[in-house]
Amino acid sequence: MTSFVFYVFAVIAVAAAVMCIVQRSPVAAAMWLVQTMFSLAAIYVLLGAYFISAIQVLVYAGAVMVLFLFVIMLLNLGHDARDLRGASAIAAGVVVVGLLAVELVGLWAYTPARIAREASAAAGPEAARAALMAGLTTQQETAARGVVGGIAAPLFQAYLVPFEITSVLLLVAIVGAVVLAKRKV
Amino acid sequence: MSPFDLMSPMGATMALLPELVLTGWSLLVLLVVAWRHETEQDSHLAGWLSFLGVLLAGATLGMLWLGGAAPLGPTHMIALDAYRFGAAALILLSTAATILLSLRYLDRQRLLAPEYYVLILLAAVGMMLLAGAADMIVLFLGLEVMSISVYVLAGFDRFRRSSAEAALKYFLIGAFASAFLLYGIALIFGATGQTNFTLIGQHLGSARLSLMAGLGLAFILIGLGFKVSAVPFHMWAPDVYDGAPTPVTGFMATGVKVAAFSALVRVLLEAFPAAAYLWQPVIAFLAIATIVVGNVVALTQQSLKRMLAYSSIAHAGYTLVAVWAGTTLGAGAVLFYLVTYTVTTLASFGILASTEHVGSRTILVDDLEGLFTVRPGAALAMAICLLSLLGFPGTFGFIGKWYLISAAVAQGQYILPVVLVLGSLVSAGYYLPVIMAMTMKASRTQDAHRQVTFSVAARATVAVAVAIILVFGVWPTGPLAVALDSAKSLGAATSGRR
Amino acid sequence: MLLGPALGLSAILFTLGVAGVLIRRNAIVLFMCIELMLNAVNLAFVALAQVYGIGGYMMVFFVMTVAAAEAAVGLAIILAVFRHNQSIDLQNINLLHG
Amino acid sequence: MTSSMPAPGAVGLVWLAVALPLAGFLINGAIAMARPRAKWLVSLVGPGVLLGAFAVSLAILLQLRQAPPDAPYVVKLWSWLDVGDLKVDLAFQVDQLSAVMLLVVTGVGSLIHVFSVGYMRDDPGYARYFSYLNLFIVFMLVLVLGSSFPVLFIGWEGVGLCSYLLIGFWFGDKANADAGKKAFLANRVGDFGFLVAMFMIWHTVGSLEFSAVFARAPEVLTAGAATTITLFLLLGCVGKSAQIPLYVWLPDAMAGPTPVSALIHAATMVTAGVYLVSRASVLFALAPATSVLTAGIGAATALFAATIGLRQYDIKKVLAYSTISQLGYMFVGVGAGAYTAGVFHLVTHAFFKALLFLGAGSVIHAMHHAYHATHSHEDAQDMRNMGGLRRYLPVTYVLMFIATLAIAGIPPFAGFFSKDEILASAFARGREDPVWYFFYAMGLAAAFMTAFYMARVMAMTFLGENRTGEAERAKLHEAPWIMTGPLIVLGVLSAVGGAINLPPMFGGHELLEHWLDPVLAPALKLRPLVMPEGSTEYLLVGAAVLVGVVGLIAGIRATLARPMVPARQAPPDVGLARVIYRKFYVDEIYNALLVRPVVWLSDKVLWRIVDQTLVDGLAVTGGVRVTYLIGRLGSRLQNGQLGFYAVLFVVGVIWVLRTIMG
Amino acid sequence: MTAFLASIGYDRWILHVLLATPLIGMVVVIVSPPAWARVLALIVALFELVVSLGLWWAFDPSVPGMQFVTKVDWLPMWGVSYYVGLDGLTIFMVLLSTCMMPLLVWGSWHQIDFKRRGFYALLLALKTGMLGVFLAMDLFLFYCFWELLLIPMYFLIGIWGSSNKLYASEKFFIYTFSGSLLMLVAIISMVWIVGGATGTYSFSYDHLLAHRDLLGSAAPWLFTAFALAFAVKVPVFPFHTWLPDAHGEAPTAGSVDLAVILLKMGTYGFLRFAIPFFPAFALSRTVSALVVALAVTGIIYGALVSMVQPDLKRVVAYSSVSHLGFVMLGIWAGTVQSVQGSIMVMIAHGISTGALFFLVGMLYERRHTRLIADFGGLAKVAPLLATAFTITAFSSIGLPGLNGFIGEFLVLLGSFGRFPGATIVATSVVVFAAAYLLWAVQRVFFNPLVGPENEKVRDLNFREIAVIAPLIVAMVWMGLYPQPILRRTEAAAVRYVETVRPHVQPTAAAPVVTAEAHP
Repeated sequence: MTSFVFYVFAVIAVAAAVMCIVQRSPVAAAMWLVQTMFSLAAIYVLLGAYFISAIQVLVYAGAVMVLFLFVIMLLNLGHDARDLRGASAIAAGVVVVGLLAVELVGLWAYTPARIAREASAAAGPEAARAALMAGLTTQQETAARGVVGGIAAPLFQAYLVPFEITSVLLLVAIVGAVVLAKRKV
Repeated sequence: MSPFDLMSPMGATMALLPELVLTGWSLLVLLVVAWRHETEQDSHLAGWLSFLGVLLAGATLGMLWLGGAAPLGPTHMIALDAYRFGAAALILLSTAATILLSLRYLDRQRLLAPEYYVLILLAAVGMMLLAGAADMIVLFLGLEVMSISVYVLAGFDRFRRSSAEAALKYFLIGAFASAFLLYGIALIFGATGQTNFTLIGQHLGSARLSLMAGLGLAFILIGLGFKVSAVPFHMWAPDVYDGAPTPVTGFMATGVKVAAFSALVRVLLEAFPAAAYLWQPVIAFLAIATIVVGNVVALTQQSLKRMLAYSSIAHAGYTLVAVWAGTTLGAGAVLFYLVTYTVTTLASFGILASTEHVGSRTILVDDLEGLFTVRPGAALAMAICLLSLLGFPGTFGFIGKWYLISAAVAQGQYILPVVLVLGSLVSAGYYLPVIMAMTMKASRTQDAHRQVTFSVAARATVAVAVAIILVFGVWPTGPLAVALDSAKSLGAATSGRR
Repeated sequence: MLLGPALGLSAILFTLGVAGVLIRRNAIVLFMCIELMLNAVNLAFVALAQVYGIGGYMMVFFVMTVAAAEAAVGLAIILAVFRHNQSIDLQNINLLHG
Repeated sequence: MTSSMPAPGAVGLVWLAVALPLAGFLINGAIAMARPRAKWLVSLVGPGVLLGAFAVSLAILLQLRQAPPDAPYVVKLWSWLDVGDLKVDLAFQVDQLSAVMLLVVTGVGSLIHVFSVGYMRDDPGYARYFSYLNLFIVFMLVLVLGSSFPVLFIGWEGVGLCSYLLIGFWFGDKANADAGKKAFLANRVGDFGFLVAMFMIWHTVGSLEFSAVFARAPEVLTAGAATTITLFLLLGCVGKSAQIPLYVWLPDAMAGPTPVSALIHAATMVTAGVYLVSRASVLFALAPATSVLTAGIGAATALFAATIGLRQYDIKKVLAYSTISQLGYMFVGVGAGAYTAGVFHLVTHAFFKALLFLGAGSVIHAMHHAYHATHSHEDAQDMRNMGGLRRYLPVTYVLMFIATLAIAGIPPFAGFFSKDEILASAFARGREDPVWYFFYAMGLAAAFMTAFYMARVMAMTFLGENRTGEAERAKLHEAPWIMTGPLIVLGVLSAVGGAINLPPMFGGHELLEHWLDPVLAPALKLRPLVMPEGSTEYLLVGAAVLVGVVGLIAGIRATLARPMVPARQAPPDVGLARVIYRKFYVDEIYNALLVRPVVWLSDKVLWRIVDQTLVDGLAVTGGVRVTYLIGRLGSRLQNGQLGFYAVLFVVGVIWVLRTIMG
Repeated sequence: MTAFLASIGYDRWILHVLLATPLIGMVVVIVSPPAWARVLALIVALFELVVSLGLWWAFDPSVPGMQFVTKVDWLPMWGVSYYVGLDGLTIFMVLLSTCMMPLLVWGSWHQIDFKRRGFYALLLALKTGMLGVFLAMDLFLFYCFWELLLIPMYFLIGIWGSSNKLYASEKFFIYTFSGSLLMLVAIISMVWIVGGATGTYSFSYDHLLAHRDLLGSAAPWLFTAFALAFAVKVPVFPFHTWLPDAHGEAPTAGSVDLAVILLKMGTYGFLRFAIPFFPAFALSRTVSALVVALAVTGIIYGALVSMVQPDLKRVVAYSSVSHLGFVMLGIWAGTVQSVQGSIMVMIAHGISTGALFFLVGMLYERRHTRLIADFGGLAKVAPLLATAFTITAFSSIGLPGLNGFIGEFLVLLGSFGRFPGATIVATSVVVFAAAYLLWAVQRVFFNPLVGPENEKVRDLNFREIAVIAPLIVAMVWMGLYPQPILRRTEAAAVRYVETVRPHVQPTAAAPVVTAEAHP
């Protein structure tokens, strides 16, 4: 059942992504992208990441994409026939992307068992087991402290440094956006 | 200094003191800027204040470095070793020089937005984090902090279309590359369950890499290869370097590269030491392609700035030769070469920045004709810089190249050194015409170069750089020792290899 | 656990993002394709979090932050370019070349 | 073998014979540079040093005569080249042969110096002239005195240098400068042979000192080695002594002042080849094949040059070809192993040819002055402009007549004895190999022609009607005493010079033969001299005299039979006469076959094609250009299109993936 | 004299003084007023000359190895030291260099009329570089000096050269740079290979020479890299095309320095490094054959091409190709005579070609042309100039009694046993050498004096005589009494010969001459 739902959303996500990259109108492309993001949010739920699913909808589909749409509207970008590259460029793009896909296709075959096998082959069974235990621990944590609580604790303890860095990142983004946007030519 | 427990907030704070000081200082500057952002004086105030901040950060860095700061237990998120300090010091040097060189440049180009300096400082924070990252997360975030700042800096010249174009190109392709890097991090995480370099290294062990780990390694190489502008991921570099304001170009060519190379070396040596058999061929080909393309295309450039852009690509190729070695010696060579390269490149971009004036078209090589007669000091300094870039004995650059070649040769590698020197040969073909134009040709117009003026700060910066080039070119013992000691601190992963 | 399919979907979406970057000329749409790639990576992290736990979720957070920051700055840059060019068609943005 | 003790008496002062002319060179050279008009000092120093050297030579000769040494004296000045096992001292070897040469060089040299004082009196380059002449004597003495091949080579090349300078003495005229260069180059071809011979000698014998080489050579040299060495040596001799095929420089060398022609290109330098063969007689004796070739070249040259001499109008050209021809005789002599005969002819030839040249100089001097006085631009050397000069230059006429008789081989004049000895020795070799008879016949034919062309010269110059021109005729007069004096001395020597080696047949004691015996004995031991017996000898003498007399008479009659006109009015020669007049077009052939191809090759092929096109153009500039082209291509790829950059980026991605995963 | 020198500790400081004085002089010249530049340079040059003359006596000819040695750590972590010394191979290069220096300054006195400070400063810097190349016994140091030379020369040609100076200077730089870059890799590789095997990483010459056997299979590659660097500098055909341009366009001082010292660095490199390090490969049959073939080709080719040059300076330049071919031949023949001869050719070529360049420079100052066709008959108006030129030309031709002969004779004599055919071919150049120089002399100084410019040419003045006269004296002295020089170079030559002897391939005896009893 889970996998059936997964595949339904997967197909929607892929189809929406395809539409996004071939749609000539920027607004339509953006809407298709939002569609993909929603599908992904659904898949996150299937994968047990409820909180992530929520912020996917809030931050990505909500905030970020709105910003995109806002800019598209601001620039009054219409339906432009030239938005896609020429046929040869598209062909080249498809070819290289095809080759890229060929390299990546092997990822489909991954199962937790295979990961466990490879990990123990590389780092020895002890280390592998320790690494794989982490997933279980997280589930227990989540069960014990709630969806947000399971994430919050590590965020302010083990991941404190990156978390602080994100603040700097946002500061940079603010300053940068302001600097770029506030000036008139 | 007792070791820091990086897991504790206190320890992490101490370990990140330079970055924190710089961040805090940038907030302070931002505050000042909020009130004072109109005149040249305001701009200068922000600049000097930022310079002070860099000095402060440098002081704390020195404190950590000289105090022998070391982590208690395994590293966590941020490295605490001499290699990080060395790279950070170099980044601060580059930052300080960029600030000094920008002071008058911004006036001349009427870019009176003091936020410039805030962005410079924040970019430096990002660079330092990137260079010092011991964890993929910090690596990625540091890279983004740096990149986003630099995107903005590249587009900072609002009067020029080319500046905006440079920013757009840099941003789009940079984000594109970041996605690859991120995907690589994801796959490595998938293969090991870790993001810490050392732990990744331990988990990967010395077995053959699994599919996922291999893909991860490849994508990480690509992501970092983009940042060091290795061919074929370099295409953005000439355009962006060309379009960005000249001091920013200097900053990009030095600070960004220092950070990216340090990160690359650290990732390869700490996370993938046993996979050298996989990444060495890639690095080797990247090095060859970078050296060849950088040099050969530089040969045909008319614009001085663009020529220097290609030349900086070529230098990335040289540096990759030592990265290839994957040894302590190689790491030391990378760091050392980055020092020589940074000093020289900053000085040359500084001189270039001083020869530009508002509204002028791109500076062509021919525009320097007769510079020696009018501004002998500038011409001489430029000539020395170019010779150092060429790797001429008696200059810092020569010692650096010597070190690079040694690192490769020590591993029994001869092809890369040969490509390196052949690349240097080609580079003579574009460095020399500049020297020739400055010293051997007569200026075309009576009052050529009269507008070329150097602020005291720029003059001092260039003079110091040239002095470093010459003094360390003859007596490099100090920096050599520092570079080698720093490389040794890269640690356990490199054991067993000279 | 839906590990393989999720990773596969992630790969497909990533590849589609790359394809979008290669075939589009509009800077904003191109940027959206990059966002798609980041989403694909997020999916991979979430999928892997099933095995490795919290680390994957953490990465997703940070990636989202980065994406937001990039969006802010990126769109500002696009605006700046638009002001100069009255267009964000990348084919017209080639002042710098050679 | 080498007496390393300090040489006694006059021999020990042999360096003085060299040093005096050297001092003269330096003084005259300094004067030439600083005060070219100070002629009196030059006139004093120039001939003075020569006379001093002559005195030293005479003293040495007397000392050797009084106390003949059993080994040559070697006077070491200093160590020149001492490298590894190569040891060459700058040393002079004094023995009977070098003593003779010393005397000839300084003696004839002195006379010519004295003559020059008069001849060159009005020349602006007077001091320069004497400095060159002194320098020549220095090198000539080094040549004859050198105790080893390299030292001899110093002189050998040095005389070539002086010859170059003196031929081109009036360098303002391109022809003169050309002639000097040509002489030097032709000599250099010979020097190449000399050098290679030296290398071979050193690598086979292990020394370059004469005494050591000649002592060891018979033991260590195979016939093949000796032949090769001597062939290369012979090349050197052929160059210096103007034999076929390298003779072409000598006629042109007449561009120099006439006393120079007398000294360098008749009496001394050109005989160096003969001297060298005699000096290296041991080596040549070891290589009979080379000896035959030597004689063959000599005979051919003698005949060939004499033929050309028949139809020349320039008085000096005739004498030049005559010199070549006479040198050919000497080669026949030394080739036949009759080294004494060769040296004998060398000496007598020095007397009579110097006399002929100086006499010609006297004639030219007179002609030149005559034309100069009337501002006429006629050729003062063309015999067609002369005629009947015996009335105006009686002394010269008489003396030149003696010389003509000497060169024509009329007894009892000097040339008769020496030439006869050479021909006899060649004839006698006929018993070993019939080819020698052929050489003899060529020699005899050449002797006839010699008599003929000399008679022609005398007839055209001194006999018949004068063709100089009305106005000029009045200005013709005999040379001053300073010029005629040396002529008289040489006349006497030409007349009685044969006495120094008068054969027993004529009641003599073969003085020279005995004198040179210590030097030549080793060679003669290896290859004994063959001489014809009594009756044959008389026959040969008879034939030689007959040929000479007939030739003289025929020459005079044939010349005077036809009316002659001055050169300006003379019709050009036609047919064979023209071919001979143009010297069988040898110069033109050399030019077309050797000189032009080499210059063409150097210019068009080596420089333009190899250097500029292939190396510099294709390899160097081409490499640079290709690099630039690649660069331009790369620059073209950098087209500013972000989409394209992304494509390349992804291509790179795939490439990295393939490298790592593949 | 020796005692006096010992009493002042001459052998301890002389080399450092020689190296440092020009550098100090350079700084002084730069900071002084332009008008003083030439005087200061002359003072420095004369000081250098006087000081260096002591070497003549202080040098001990019986010692085959290095003298005046100093070794101080420079970059100890890399095994680099300041290691200088002098032996028979180099003493005359050093003396030649110091002796030439005052003449260069003196000869440029009026010729250089702008940017004087720069000119003399570079000239002095060049001097340090040249001396350093010959004195350095540490390969790192050697390489530094080797490359450093390029810069002053590059500027000398590029700033003070004649019409086509830019092309010539860049060509010079890139050409020679290309050769030496591979040597850089080779040097580093050698140190690492030897270091890896012995545990001692050192750039010292002795260390590397002592362990040359460890280089093993890398030797061919390393040799090739070294050889390329040196071959370009020599220059060996076909790497010579930079030379005519550089010589032709350089100012007189530059041409002279090029001829006197720079070209010798290449042959010196072969003698000191390329062959002693890799004797087995360098002297193998194939390599010998190739080098000798190139050397002989160069000898003949240089002479022939020289003959048809329209530009007087290029005539001399190509003649250098020819002369240096002799040096190569002699070095490869590896006999005492040939090696001594090579050294002699190096010295003699320096003096006579240097003098020729001076003279051509003087002609150029008078007529502002170097095209032979523009001259003619100058001997009439400038007899001293003509005489000096002729003497020098004959020295260059190799007239016995002048210096050119000694070297060529010894080289050919020594090489004949090893390469008879090649030697004979090389000997034939005596004809062509005479041809190109005499032809040039004739067209410049002889022939009719035409053209008002030529008639107005003045003769040498006192300054010019002072420049040329010492050189002519040296030519005669070396030609007649070379023994003092030969004696001082002998020990080093013998050492070289002994170093390479085990590797000399036995060759067939001369095809026609068989040596039976060689004493």
